[in-house]
Amino acid sequence: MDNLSNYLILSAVLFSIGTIGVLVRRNIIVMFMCIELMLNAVNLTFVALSRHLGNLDGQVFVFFIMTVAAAEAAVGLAMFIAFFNNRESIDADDASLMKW
Amino acid sequence: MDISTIFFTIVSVVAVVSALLVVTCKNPINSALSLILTFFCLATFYAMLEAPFMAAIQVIVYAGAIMVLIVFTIMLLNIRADANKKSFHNVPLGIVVGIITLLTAGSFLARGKVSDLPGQITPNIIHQVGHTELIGAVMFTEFILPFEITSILLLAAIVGAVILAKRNLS
Amino acid sequence: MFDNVWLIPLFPLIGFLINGLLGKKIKNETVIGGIASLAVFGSFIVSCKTFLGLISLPADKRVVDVKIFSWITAGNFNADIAFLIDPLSCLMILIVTGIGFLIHIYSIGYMHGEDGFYRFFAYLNLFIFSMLLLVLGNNLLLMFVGWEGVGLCSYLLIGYYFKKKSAGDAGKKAFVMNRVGDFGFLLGIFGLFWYLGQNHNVWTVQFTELSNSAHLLPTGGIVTFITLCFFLGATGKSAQIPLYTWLPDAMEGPTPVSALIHAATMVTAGVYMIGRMSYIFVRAPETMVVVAVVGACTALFAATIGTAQNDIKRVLAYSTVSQLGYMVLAMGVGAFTAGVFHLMTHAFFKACLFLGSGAVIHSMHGALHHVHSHDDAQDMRNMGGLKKYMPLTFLTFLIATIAIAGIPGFSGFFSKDEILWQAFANPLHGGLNTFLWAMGAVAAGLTAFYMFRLVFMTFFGETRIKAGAEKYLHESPMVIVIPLIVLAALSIVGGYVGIPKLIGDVFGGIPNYLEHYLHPVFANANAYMAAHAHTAHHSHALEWGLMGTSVVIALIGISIAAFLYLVNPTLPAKFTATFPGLHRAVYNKWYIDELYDFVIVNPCKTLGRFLWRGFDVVVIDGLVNGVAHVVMAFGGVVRYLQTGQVYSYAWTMAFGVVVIIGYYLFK
Amino acid sequence: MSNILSLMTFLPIAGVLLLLFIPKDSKGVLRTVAFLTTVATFVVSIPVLTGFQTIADFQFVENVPWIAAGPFAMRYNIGIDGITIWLVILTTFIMPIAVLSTWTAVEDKVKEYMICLLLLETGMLGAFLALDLFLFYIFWEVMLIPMYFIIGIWGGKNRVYAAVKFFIYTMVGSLLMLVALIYLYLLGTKAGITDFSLVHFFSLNVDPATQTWLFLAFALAFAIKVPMFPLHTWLPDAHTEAPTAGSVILAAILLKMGTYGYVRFAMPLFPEATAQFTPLIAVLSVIGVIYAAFVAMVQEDVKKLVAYSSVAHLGYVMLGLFSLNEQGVTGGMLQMINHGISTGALFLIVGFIYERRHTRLISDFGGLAKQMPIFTVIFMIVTLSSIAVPGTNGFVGEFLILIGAYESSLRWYTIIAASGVILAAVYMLWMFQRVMFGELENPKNQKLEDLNAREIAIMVPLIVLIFVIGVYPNPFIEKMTPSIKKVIAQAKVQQTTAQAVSEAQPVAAPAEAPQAATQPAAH
Amino acid sequence: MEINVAQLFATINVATIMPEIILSIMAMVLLLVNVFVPSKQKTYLVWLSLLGIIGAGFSAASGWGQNISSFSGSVVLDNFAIFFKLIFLVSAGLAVLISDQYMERENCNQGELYPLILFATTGMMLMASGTDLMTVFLGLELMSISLYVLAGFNRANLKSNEAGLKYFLLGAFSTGFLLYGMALIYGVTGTTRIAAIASSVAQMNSPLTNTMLGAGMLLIMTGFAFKIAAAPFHMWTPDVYEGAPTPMAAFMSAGPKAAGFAAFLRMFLVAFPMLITQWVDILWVIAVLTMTIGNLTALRQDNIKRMLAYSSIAHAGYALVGFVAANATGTTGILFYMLSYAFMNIGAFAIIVLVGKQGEPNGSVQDFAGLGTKRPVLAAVMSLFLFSLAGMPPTAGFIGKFYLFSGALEQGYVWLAIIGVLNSAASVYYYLRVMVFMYMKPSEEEFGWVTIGAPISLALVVAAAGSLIPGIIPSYILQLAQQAVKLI
Repeated sequence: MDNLSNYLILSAVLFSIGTIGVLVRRNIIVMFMCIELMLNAVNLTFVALSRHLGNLDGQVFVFFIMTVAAAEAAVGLAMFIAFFNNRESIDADDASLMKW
Repeated sequence: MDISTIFFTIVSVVAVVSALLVVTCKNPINSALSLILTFFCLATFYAMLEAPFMAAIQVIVYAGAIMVLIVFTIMLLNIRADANKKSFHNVPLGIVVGIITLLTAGSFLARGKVSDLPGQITPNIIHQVGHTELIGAVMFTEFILPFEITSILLLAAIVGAVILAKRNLS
Repeated sequence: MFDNVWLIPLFPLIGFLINGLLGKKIKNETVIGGIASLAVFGSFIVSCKTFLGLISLPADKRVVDVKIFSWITAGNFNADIAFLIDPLSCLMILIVTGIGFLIHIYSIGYMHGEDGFYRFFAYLNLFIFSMLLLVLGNNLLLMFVGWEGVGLCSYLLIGYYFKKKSAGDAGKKAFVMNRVGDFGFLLGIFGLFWYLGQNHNVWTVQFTELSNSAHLLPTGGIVTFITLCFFLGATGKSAQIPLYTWLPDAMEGPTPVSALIHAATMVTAGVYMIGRMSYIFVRAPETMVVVAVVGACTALFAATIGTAQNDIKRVLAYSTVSQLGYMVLAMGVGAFTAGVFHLMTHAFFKACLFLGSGAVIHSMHGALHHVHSHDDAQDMRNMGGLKKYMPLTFLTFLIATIAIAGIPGFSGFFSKDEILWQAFANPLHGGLNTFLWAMGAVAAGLTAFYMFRLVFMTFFGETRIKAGAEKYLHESPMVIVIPLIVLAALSIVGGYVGIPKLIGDVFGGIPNYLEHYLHPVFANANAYMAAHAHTAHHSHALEWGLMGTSVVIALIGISIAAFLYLVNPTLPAKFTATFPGLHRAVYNKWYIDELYDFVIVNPCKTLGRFLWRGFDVVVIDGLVNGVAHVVMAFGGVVRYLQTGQVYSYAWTMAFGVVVIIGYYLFK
Repeated sequence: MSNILSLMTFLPIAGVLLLLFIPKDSKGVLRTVAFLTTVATFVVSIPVLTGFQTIADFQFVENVPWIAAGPFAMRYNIGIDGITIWLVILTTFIMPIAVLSTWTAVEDKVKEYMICLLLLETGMLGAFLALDLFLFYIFWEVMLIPMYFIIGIWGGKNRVYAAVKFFIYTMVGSLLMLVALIYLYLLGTKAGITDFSLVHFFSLNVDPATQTWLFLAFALAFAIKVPMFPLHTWLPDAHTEAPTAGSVILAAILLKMGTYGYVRFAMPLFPEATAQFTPLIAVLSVIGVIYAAFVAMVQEDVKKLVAYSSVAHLGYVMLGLFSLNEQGVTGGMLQMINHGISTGALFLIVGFIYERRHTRLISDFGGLAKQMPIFTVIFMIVTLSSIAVPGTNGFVGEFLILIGAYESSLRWYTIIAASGVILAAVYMLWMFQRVMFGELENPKNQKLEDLNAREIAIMVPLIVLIFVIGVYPNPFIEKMTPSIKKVIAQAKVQQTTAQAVSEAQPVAAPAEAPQAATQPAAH
Repeated sequence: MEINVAQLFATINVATIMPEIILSIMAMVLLLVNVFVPSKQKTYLVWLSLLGIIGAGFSAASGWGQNISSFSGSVVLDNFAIFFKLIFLVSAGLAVLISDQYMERENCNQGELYPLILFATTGMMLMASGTDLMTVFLGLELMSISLYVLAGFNRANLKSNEAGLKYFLLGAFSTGFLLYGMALIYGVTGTTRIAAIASSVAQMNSPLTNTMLGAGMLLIMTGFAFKIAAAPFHMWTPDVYEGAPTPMAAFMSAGPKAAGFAAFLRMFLVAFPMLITQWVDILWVIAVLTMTIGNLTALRQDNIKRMLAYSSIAHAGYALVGFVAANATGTTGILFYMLSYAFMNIGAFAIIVLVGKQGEPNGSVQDFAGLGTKRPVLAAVMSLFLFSLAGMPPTAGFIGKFYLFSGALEQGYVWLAIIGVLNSAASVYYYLRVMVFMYMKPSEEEFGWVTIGAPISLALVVAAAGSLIPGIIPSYILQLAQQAVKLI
């Protein structure tokens, strides 16, 4: 049980770090990496819980999350490239054409 | 304090530090490399949690595929840390929010209670049958539909990536 | 017997419709005037027939209701179009249609060639119609219809020369002041209807029923309130203080209108109304005091103003106000018969005076017009010595003047003296009586003074008209003169129907016909007064003495006028030079109009402007639009939260999550 | 002809469909079709009037299921009774006049204009006829849309502001009413009510505290529409900007929706709240009467003046309705009709001179009487009707209102309100004088033409009605009486029990008894 | 470990996911067809997709009245899912119909658009019928990823690209929270099946004090709140709608919002009804915030797409009012409202598509000036949509709002209903503003460039009918919606 708590706390820490990253970074790619970090934190939670609960549903979920992460990465990076092509920048703050 | 706890502690520290590095490194490449390190740490945890298959695909998919893609993109775009440009927003407030998030998470984790219904998949069974096989059995029976959905999802992602990234026809 | 009573108002209505709708097409003045006069004459004939019918009935049966149709019915409120035939209304319709007819005839001559000739006669007919409704209506509401109807006609006729701003103003003023009175009248109706209905379950506005239930009313209290409301109505219509100022202005209308409406008939409606409801008024002693005091004050006050006016019609107008004051005074002292008597005689001589002045003005106007002078044809300072140019007019005018001055033998003497005596001897007001009598007597003196001043300035002395114009002065045509003669004759003989008992006894017991005739109408009120007031007994000597005093006072007034304006015409100017302030104040009618402007009219306009610009637009609309603006401004602020920066969006989301979870955890 | 009410209500829609197929350039045809449609609607409404029985029940009822889902059941339930009969007739009567009134003034987008007018007619008729609360609400809101366009597209300089203000102001009120409506229904479902039919709700016992809130919501919506002080500011704007037909309809019919709402819904549904709020409503009505009169007095724009006079008139109507006795309510109902006729006519008159001179400032006129004699006569008559001179319709209504209110507990308010008759004379006659009398100084006014045949034809029916109602109002009153009695009974029944201790005795007892005595006299 | 194939197939009932299958197959066919038919004209793809959508629609509708769980409880075929599927198909169909003309004009008419729309629709349908956290999550991601691409579809256009980017980053960010919530729920209940979660929660001793359960639930709520654009997770909406190709903005405003509600409703009303005290007051606040912020901000918008974006936020708020009520009436209202919203909002966007020029330089409200004169029919139809959005009777928007607010009142949320209607009244202003410009402002514009192709005119007719007819005779649809919500 202690073990589980450790994992949960650890993943919470990682999730928080990921969140901070998304909030404070300006580089889109780094922001995306931080999101990946958040997802990984969730994955860790899932696996730890799955281990604790003694069923594999959580791990299957992690599998799907990874797939989704991959798909997101593909789409996301394509979009970053398009953005860079358009603006010669990868700074999220430059994406402010539309506001108010 | 047994060996696994010590090991867990060490890996945890590495994971957290490398995660922090992801956030703090000005150079995206460094961030990416730190992230890879974090992923490896997580793979280690998965192995410790008796989920070797997860550890494997963590390395293959995340550290291998996704991070390669990211690093590749960074290289492709030839992004360097620009000293003149701010690369951070309000860091102190970010830290505050992060800490609050953490505290909140800690709070609900501490006061919460996970299910303790004993599941069928004990470490024994994993050792007997094999983790990959077990996962496969679940995935292709109970979770066949989500699995199929991922195929469409990936197809959609591929089409989308192509659409977004391909050179203009004109 | 009275089945055809409805014809009385119908004829003028038809006349109005014909002239009003088709008059413009007819064009021929004789036809138009003929139709209008004929309509009134028809009414007069039917009125005579009705009168004869009525006096053929036994005295206690002389109250007849003739219902035409049911007008308004709502719940327990019911008002019919129905006519009340009783001695009072009969007398009134005779006066209205009789004098009305004469004035119609006169107008054919007087209005000759005026723009909108047909319009004038249509209005006149409409007026006669309304006045007949007023006097014939068997319930308060129908009376009110006539009441407002005559006000409306008065408005229309005063504003007849609508191109003149002053005419329009005067018409509006008349209507609005009358409306103030109407407001009181309405409240009176409401109060009476409600009180009797609520407390005694008598839901009615009908006169006969009211009369029958009058005993249910208490003395004073609510009745005082109700009667004061009604009296407010009367002050408006009968031009009493404080609502008299419209009447002098009303002289902007054509002169026949002044004669008919603003002297003979309409303005007496207030008196008529008090008479009609005498049985209610007597039950409110406080109101009676107010009525008497207001009447006496008006009589005196208006007379003072009359002494300094130079416009011939204005003098007559103030004289009218003053005489109306007498009538109201009569009502206030419970001398209802005397009031009605004076109403009648006043109708004769004042109509005669107005028509005579009209003839003078007409002649002056023509003469001045010939010499292209813009001198005022109504200003007495431009007249003088007219008697040799217009002898008949002068004669009739003089007779009427003598009548109004209260010289014995003429009609005015009988009625006025009766009022003064009653003011002195009535059982209602105790110590106040002397004052009432004194004011009346002084007013009588002033009346004699200013009326003869008028006569002297107009007809005597040297001709002051612009040189060369005098040869165009001429006697008026017969259509104008004949009514004058008839009215002058009535001014003499009209008084003999109501010879006071005192004098009658001297001449072998000639009865007071009028008092007998009107007795059923005022029986209710008189019975109440007899029962509730202590009648003091006065000696005949005293009565003779007072009568003599008033005659003497009148003679003094005439003498002063003669002295100042015949013997020593330069004296008045010296007098005004000596007391410029007094003269100015009197000449400017004691600045009452200005006072009203200052106290009521201007504050109202200012208030209106403030309420509009200040309150409606700024506060209310400002509030409404303010809410909208605040919402919009808020929208303007909120939209800037949407910075367009991804990180700020992420921040918001993170905050949202933290707050939600935090609230959940720590609530 | 059991569907005659539906036929009447939706006939204008048929006209709209017809208009859609007419090319937009053939303006004459468009106008004629629209006019004929409104006339046809009027013709259809005549059998309703003649077949109307003088009883309190709803007649010509059509009642079919419409929506049923969840806890709600709405029915297409329409019918007519004494309260609505004259309002409906007034609507069908005014509409042809309205169409005629802007025959030449509207040259732009004639097709859309006519469509809006016809849609508006359907909305108004539906709102008057609906006996289902939900259906009423639908029509109530539907009316807004065409009116919004009429003001906004064909209006004056400041039309957009006025149109939007009109729309949103009304909308705020009616949406709150919607909440109350739903709440009421949900209360009803607990008491076994199964659909929105109005009659069910009359017997519903709502506890007084709830009544207070529900009444406030209803009253707010209606008060905005009436409009009552201090919610009236949209009206002058809307009136000033709207084209003539818009103003006419707005004044003649739309404002009546508010007062009608009180009689039909707010008062009978919430008798105790009505009793509770009567003083407030009376105060506001009286303030409205006096206040609007003062403001009207200093207006520079004729139309605005007339608009404020509307506020004053409707203050009287409200006072009459809340006196809750037969005279008062009858007067209020009659005055609704009267105001429709007289103020409608006033707006038409303003429209006539505006069409000629394109200004409405009083100072631009003066002396028109010389130039336009027929116009003068008509204007005069309508003015007199507006200031309630006896013999015209306005007098009958105002008198009944005041006497009714005086009899009720609103005595002191009545006395103040009655002084409004003075002020009305002041502002109307002053305006009349400044516009019509005096010298014809402005050279532009010297070429004015008198009314043409079309304009006279528009005015004559109104003038006739002014006198008919003024001289012989009883036929109008009689048709309403049974329904008015019923409304009073509904709106008062609990009130008397609530206050039985103190006041009920003298008020209630004589109210019934003498009716038998006076009733036969009416026939 | 042996896998018993027979047993496996016994749990599978393909009929339950037939519409999804049809759509995805059609999407793949379109991908291939697009490659092999070398036509610059893509209209045929429109009709083909429409064919697929209609086929899927029939397939979905034919299952009405059943309640079949399949794939070991991963999905369910019930009326609720079917109703929502029809909403998605309506939005997809309308979006497809209005896309061709727009894409042609904007020079980005690539055939992949249609498969992506179909994929997104498939994802939504899975969200609606998914009864497993994984199915829901994957459906959501399938939808989202397709939408990211669709938002940034016109990649050469800076705004479109930026829209895609923002949507992507924030969407992924919110996914993190959603997943964390799901993980917590998994931890507390030991399962990912919604039904099992429900029974597990029901069996718990003290579900109300288990903070992990509550936090997980609320994190899931934030994830869905992002998808339905509820405050404070709405920030992406205006930027994305403004930047995305107009037909896609239309699609996003209708379909995914409904899909978010579908999953949200099923999750919370099936799995967490016990915890209603914990989520309802938060949802109350969110509903009020969403309505108010959406409406207030929309008041000050000139860009019409942006304005409609804010309005769509407000509409999510109205729908949340029904959610807060959480009773049959309120949820019926949500279903009905989402359907009518699809019609009216896509209809309004269709008009924007028509009126716009290339690159949309005339995207502001002011540029609609004179439309009422020059293009009366278009303006009239636009007015209909706007009135419906404003909730004026007799349009579908009114009936929808009526049920939503009724639901709240039925549950005693009087203030919520009052705030709702006041918001509704405020919203009237900005809808009217468009009409003010269309009808009441003069303009020199002749709108000569406005050509109405066959697909878009079909879309307009359908949208107009869908906005008006349910407003006049709503019974049938309401009853269907009612049957649909009975099962959750």
